[in-house]
Amino acid sequence: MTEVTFGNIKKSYGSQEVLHGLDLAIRTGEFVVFVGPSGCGKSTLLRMIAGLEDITSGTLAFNGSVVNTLPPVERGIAMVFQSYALYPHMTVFDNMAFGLRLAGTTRAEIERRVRETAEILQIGEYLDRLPRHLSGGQRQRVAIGRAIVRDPRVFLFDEPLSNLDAALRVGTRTEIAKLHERMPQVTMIYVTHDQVEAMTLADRIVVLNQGRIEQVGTPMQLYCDPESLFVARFIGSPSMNILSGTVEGEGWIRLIGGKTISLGGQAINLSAGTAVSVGVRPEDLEIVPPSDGMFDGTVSLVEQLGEYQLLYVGSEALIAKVDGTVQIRKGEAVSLAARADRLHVFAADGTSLRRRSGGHTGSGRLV
Amino acid sequence: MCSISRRVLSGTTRLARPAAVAVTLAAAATAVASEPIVISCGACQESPSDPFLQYNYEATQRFNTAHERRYHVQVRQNQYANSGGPERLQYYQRLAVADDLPDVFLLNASEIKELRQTGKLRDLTQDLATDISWRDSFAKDVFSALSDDNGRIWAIPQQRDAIGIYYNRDMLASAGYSDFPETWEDFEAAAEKLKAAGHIAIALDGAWSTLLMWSNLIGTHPEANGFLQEGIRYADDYPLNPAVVTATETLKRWHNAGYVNADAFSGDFQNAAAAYLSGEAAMVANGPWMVNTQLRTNAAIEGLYERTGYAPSPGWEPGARGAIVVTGAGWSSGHTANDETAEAVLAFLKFLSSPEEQLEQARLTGARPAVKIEPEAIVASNLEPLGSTLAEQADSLAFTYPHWRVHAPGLFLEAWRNLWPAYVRGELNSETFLQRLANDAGAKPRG
Amino acid sequence: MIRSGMRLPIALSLAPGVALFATFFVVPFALLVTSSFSEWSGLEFRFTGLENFQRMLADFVFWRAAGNTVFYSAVGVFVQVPLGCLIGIILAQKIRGWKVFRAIIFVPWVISGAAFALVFSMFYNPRFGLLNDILALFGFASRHDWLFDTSTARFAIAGTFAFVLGFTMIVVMAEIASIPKELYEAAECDGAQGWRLHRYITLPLLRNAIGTCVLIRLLSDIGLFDIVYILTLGGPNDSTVTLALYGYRAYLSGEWGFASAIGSTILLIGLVLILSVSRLFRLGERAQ
Amino acid sequence: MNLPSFRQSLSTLAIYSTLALAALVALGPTAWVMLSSFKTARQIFSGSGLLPSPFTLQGYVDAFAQVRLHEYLLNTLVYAAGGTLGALTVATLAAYPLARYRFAGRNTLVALISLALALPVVGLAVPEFFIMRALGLFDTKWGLIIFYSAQLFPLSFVILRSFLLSLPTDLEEAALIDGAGYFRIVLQIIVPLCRPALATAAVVAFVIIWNDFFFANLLTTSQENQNAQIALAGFRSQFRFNVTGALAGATLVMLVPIVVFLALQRQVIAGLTAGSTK
Repeated sequence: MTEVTFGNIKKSYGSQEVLHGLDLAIRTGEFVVFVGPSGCGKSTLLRMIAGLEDITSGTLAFNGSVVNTLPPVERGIAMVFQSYALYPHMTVFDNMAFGLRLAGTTRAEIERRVRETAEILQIGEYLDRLPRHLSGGQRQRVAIGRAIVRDPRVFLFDEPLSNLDAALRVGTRTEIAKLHERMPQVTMIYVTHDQVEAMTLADRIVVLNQGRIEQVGTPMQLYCDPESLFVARFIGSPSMNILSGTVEGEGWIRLIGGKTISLGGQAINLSAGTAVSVGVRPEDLEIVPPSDGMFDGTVSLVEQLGEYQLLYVGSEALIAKVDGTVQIRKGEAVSLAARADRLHVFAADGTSLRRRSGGHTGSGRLV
Repeated sequence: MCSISRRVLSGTTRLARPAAVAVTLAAAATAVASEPIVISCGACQESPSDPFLQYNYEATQRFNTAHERRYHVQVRQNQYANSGGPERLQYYQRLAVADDLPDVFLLNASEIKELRQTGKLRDLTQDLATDISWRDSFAKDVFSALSDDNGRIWAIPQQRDAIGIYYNRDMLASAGYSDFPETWEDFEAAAEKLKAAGHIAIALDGAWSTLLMWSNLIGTHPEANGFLQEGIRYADDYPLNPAVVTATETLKRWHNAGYVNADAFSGDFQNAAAAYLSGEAAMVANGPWMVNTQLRTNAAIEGLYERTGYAPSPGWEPGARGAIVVTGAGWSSGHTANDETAEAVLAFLKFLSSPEEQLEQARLTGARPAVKIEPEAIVASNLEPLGSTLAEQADSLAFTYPHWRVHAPGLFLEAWRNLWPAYVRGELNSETFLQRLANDAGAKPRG
Repeated sequence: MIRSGMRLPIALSLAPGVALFATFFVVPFALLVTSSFSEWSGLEFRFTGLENFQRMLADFVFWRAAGNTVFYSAVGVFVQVPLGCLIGIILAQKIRGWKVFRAIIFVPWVISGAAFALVFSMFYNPRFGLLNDILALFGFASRHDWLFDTSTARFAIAGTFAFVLGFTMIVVMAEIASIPKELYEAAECDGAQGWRLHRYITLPLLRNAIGTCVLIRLLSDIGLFDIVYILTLGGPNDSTVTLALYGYRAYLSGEWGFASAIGSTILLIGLVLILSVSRLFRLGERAQ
Repeated sequence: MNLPSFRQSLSTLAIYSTLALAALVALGPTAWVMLSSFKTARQIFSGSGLLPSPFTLQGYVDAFAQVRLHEYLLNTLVYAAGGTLGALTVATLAAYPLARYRFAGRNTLVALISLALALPVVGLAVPEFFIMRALGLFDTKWGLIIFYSAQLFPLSFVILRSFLLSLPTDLEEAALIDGAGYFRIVLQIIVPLCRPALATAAVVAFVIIWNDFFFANLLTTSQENQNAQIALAGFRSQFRFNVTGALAGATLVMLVPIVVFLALQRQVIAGLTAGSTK
C-alpha cells in the first residue's frame, strides 16, 4: 500500500540541472510508465525513487513520509534492471536469496520464498545454475524473481525488455502485465523509451521531455488528446504527421503550400495569420476523390506491410496508413483527407489548441 | 639495548635452524640460573663456502660452550660479512647511524678509517694497555693497519697473511724454470716462453689478483717510498711516485704482450682462478686460503695441488724479492661503554686471539696466526705446507708490504675496475690514468 | 554517484591507498626535490642552492652517463621497438605455430636483470663465452672482451636488452587484434595486398601502441641499472655508466644531496619524455 | 614451376627464418646458461661442448647446500606474494571509489597515481631509503612487503580502475537495493567481478617483485632478509664464487617467473596491454 508522491523534485549534476521540478502522485497499486526519448531524465527519476541517486531538491514521499535520504533497502522497493544485473558469480538461488540474507531472514524462510517465487516464474529447475548458463528470457525472469521474492511495496522496472529479441519481448510484456494483476497492491513504476510498451502496460503514462513532464494520462488520453506537439509525435507509430499552416478566419487553417482546411467547427481563439501546426495521424488519413482532398500529392514510396500499407505522399512525405488491399503505385497522384475531429492543432509553442476533453486533461497533474 | 627482547627476537627468526635453536634454548635455560651477558657478532655466521666465516662460526660455538653461564655470543646474519666491496662499509655506516653496530664484527683497514669517524667504534687502545700480556702476545706490526695516525687501535688483528704467487711447477719447468723467477726481468722472460708454448703466463682478473701483482710490482720497487703504506691515500702521490708509474706500465705491458688470460678485466676473481685451476695458466696471485677453497677441490684439475708451488714476488734486483704481508682485517667492536657487556666483548676477542684458536683458524683457512706462536706448536699443528713455507720465508725477504686494500681510499676498487681496461687498451696515458684513479677512488690531496 | 552516507566508507576505503601513496611517492618526491638543493649525508642537512646541479653539470661523467642513457634509449626506440613491431605484425597473422613463437620470444621479458646479467657475463666471456664461439663459426675467430673494451662495452650492454622483443610484440599483437577485420577486407577490395596492407592499414592504426612501447622503453632506459651495475659497474672508463648508476655511486659515497639532485634530474627527464612522447604519438586518442 | 606458389613459399621461408632468428636471439644465451648449469665448472671454463659432459647436478646441490638458495627463494616468494596481496588489496579499495564516485580532488588523485606509474622510480632511491629507515621498516621483511605493496599500487590501481570503468554499475546498485553496505559490495560484488583484472594485476605484480634487484639491494642488508636476485649478484663475489652453483641458482630463479608466465600467459598479456593502453 504505497503512494509515491513527487514534490517539486529537481536534480542537478554540478551546475547542470537535468530535472526541473517535477510534481506527480502515483496511487497505490497503479502501474505507471515513464516514457520519453533518451536523455529526458526518466531513468534518473527512477533511480531517485530507488535511492540510487541523491535528490537535489524537492521531496519524494512514500505514503506521505519523506524518503529522500533513506537508503534503498529501507524504502521497500525492488528493481528490475535493463541488464538484469544478476550477480554472475552467484547461482540463481543465491541471486534471489542475497537480499533476504542481508535482511536477516531465516534460512528456512529464504528457502521457502525463493522456491515459491521460482515456481511461479517457472525457473525452479535453474536454481543451481549460474546466470551465464541461462538464456536471455530466463535471466529476465530471474531478475523479476529476485525483485518479487523481496515482497516489495514499490516495484521499479528500468527498460526491462530492451535486451530481449522482438518475439520474447511480447511474451515477457504480457507476463509483466499478469504480474501486475497478481500483485494488485504493489505500485509499479516502469521506465521505457518504447511507446508500445507504455501503451500496453500502463494504467497511466508519464511523458517526459528534457527534464519536464509533458503530459500525464491514460494511454488513450495521450493517444487521442496529446497536449503538446511533443506528445503527439511521441505516441503512435508511425508518428503523427505535422504540417505548418496559418489561421485563416474562424475554424479554417491554410496549410503552407497547400489547401485551406476546415477544422469542422473547432473553435480556435486566434487571430488570422497566426502560425500553427496541424497534426494528423497516418491511420486517420483516407484516400478520397481529388475534390474532397485536404492534402494532394504524388506517392513517392509505398511500404506494403500486408495488413496495411504506408504511403509517403507529397514533398512533405506525409504518411498515410491505408488498407493493404488498396491498389496504388509509386508515382500516382492521390488525395488524402481525415475527419475534421481527428485533426490536432498546436500553437507555435507546441501546446495543443484543441481542448475537446478538457475534463480529463491535467487530471494527473497535481499543481 | 634490552638484551632479553633481543634474545627473544633472534630466537624466533632463527627457528629454521634446529642447531641454532638448540644453542639458543640452552642459553635460555642457563639464563634462568644466572643471566649470561649476550653480545652480538656480525661476522660469525655459518658458511659452507667461506672458510673464514665457517671458522668464526665454530669458534663462536666453542666460546659459548666454554662460557656457558657467563657470556653468550649471538650471530647476526649479514650478506656482507665477507664481501670486500663498498656495500659492506655502507652497511656498517648505516648501522652506525642507527646506533646499532654489532658488539663484535670484522673490518678491513680502510673500513676502519671510515667507520671510526662515526664515533661509534670502540677504541681498543686502553683495553690492550690494561692487559699487557694480551698486547704482547701479538706478532710484529700487526696493529699498524688497524690503528690511526695517533696510534689508537681500532681492531684486534684476525690473521697475518703472506700472500704470494701460485705457480704450476710443471709448466714453469717446461719453460726452463725449475724455480720461480727471482727478478721481474726473469719473470717476463718466463712469461714470453710460456706464451710461446701456448700457455697463459699469468692469470689476472682486473681487480683482486691484478692488484696483488700491482702491489708486488710497487712493493718490491726501491723507490716506492712506502706508497702502499701511506702514499696510496694521497691524490698527488699516484702519478708522481716512480714505483707506481713503473709498476702500472709493466702490468699493462704484460697484457699487451699477451701473457694474460683474455677475460682478465671482469673483476671476477673466478676468471683468473679458473684459468689456473684448469691448467691453462701458469701463475696466479692469491692468498694461502686458496688451497682449501679451490686448489684442493674438484674445481681444479687432477693433481694440480701436487704440482703447485707458492712463491714470493720477484724483485727489481736479484735478491730483492718481497711479499705482501697483511693483517687483512681485524675484529672491531661497536660497544663503546665500559660495562659488563664490554667485559664479554673483550673475553670473546681474547678468546679469538688465543694461540689455540689462531692455530685452529690457520688449520681451517690457511690464514696465518696474528699472534706469536712457538715454532714447535706450529709444526705440531700440521698446517698446510704451501702457506706455511711462504709465511716463514716472508720474514727473511728484502721487502714486505701490505696489499692495496689496506690503506686505499674507499672507492679504490671501483675506480680501478672502471679505468684499468681503458688504460690497458691505450685510451689513457699513465699520468691521466693514475690521476683519475686517485681522484675517483676518493684519495685526498696531501697536506 | 556519491550518495550521502557513503562518505565515511569511501574515506575509509581510500585511506590505505592514500597513506601508502603519500608515504612512498609524495613524501619521497618532496624529500628528493628539497634535498637536491642541499648537502645531506643522513646526519647533517644544509641548503646549498644550485650547487649540486652545478657540480653535476660540470662533471664529465654525468655527461657520459647522459650520453649512454640516450644511446640505450636510442637502441630501445630504433632497434627494439621496430623489431618487436615486425615480430608482432608477423605473429598477429596467426600463422602456424604463432603461440609457440610468442611464448619463446616473450620469455626474456620475465627474466630478472640480475639473472640476465649473469647470463650475459657468461655469454660475452672472451675465453669460454658463446658469442665468440658463434662468431668463430662465421670466420671471425677472436677473443674479444666485449664488455671490457670501451669500443664495444656500450653495444654489449645494449645487446642484452635490444632483442628482448616480447613487450612490444604483445602490445602490437593486441592492438592488431582490435582492428576490425572489415578494414582489411575493404582495403583488399581496394586492391591493397601483402605488405602494402600493413603499410597502409596496420602501421597507421598502430600509432597508439607504438607510442606506448616507445614511452615505456624510454622510461625503463632512463632507469637502467641492474644489468650495468652487475656486469660492468659502469666501466670501462665510464663507457657504460647510466644516470641511475651515476646516482647510485653518489649514494654509495654518502653524498645523498648530490644523489638526490641526480634523482631529480632522472625524474625530470622522465616527465619531459612522457609529455613529449605522448604529444608526438598523440597518445590517448584512439587511432580510428 | 608455379610461380606464385614459389613466391609464397619463399615469403613463408623468410617469415619463419625471421621468427626462428628472433626466438634464437631471445632465448639462446639463456638456454645455453641453463644447460651449463648441468656441467662441471671445469667444462664451463674450458668452453668445450654445448651439452653437459659429464652431466652433473652438483651445481643444484651446491646452490642449496652452500648458497642456501632456498632461504633466498623463500624470502623472494614472501615478498612477491605479500607485496602482490598488499598492492591488490589497497588498490581495490582505492580504485572502487575513484572509479565510481565523484568528489572533490578525485581527478587530481587519479592523475597523480597514474603519473607515479610512469615515473622512473630509481630516481627516488635515496628518499625511499631514508623513509624506510625513519619508519623502522629498513631491512625488515614487513618493511619490504609494505614497500612493494606501495610500489605496485599504482600499476594495480590503473589496471583495476580501467576495468571498473568498463563495468556497468547495475550490479552494485542491485546489491544496494538488496541492502548491501559499501564494504560488502566491495567484497562480495566488486572483488568477484574484478577477478580477471585482479588476476592480471597479480601476475604482473608478482613477476615484477620477484625480479626486483634495485630496491631489495637498497633496502635490505641482512642476509636473512635478502632476495634471490641479490643472492645471484652476490655469487660473483670473491671467495664464495661457485660457478655451477651460481648457474643452477640463476636457472631456478629464472624458472619461477617463466613458469608463472607460461601458465598464466593470458593474464600477463592482458595485464601488459591493459596497463599500457590506459
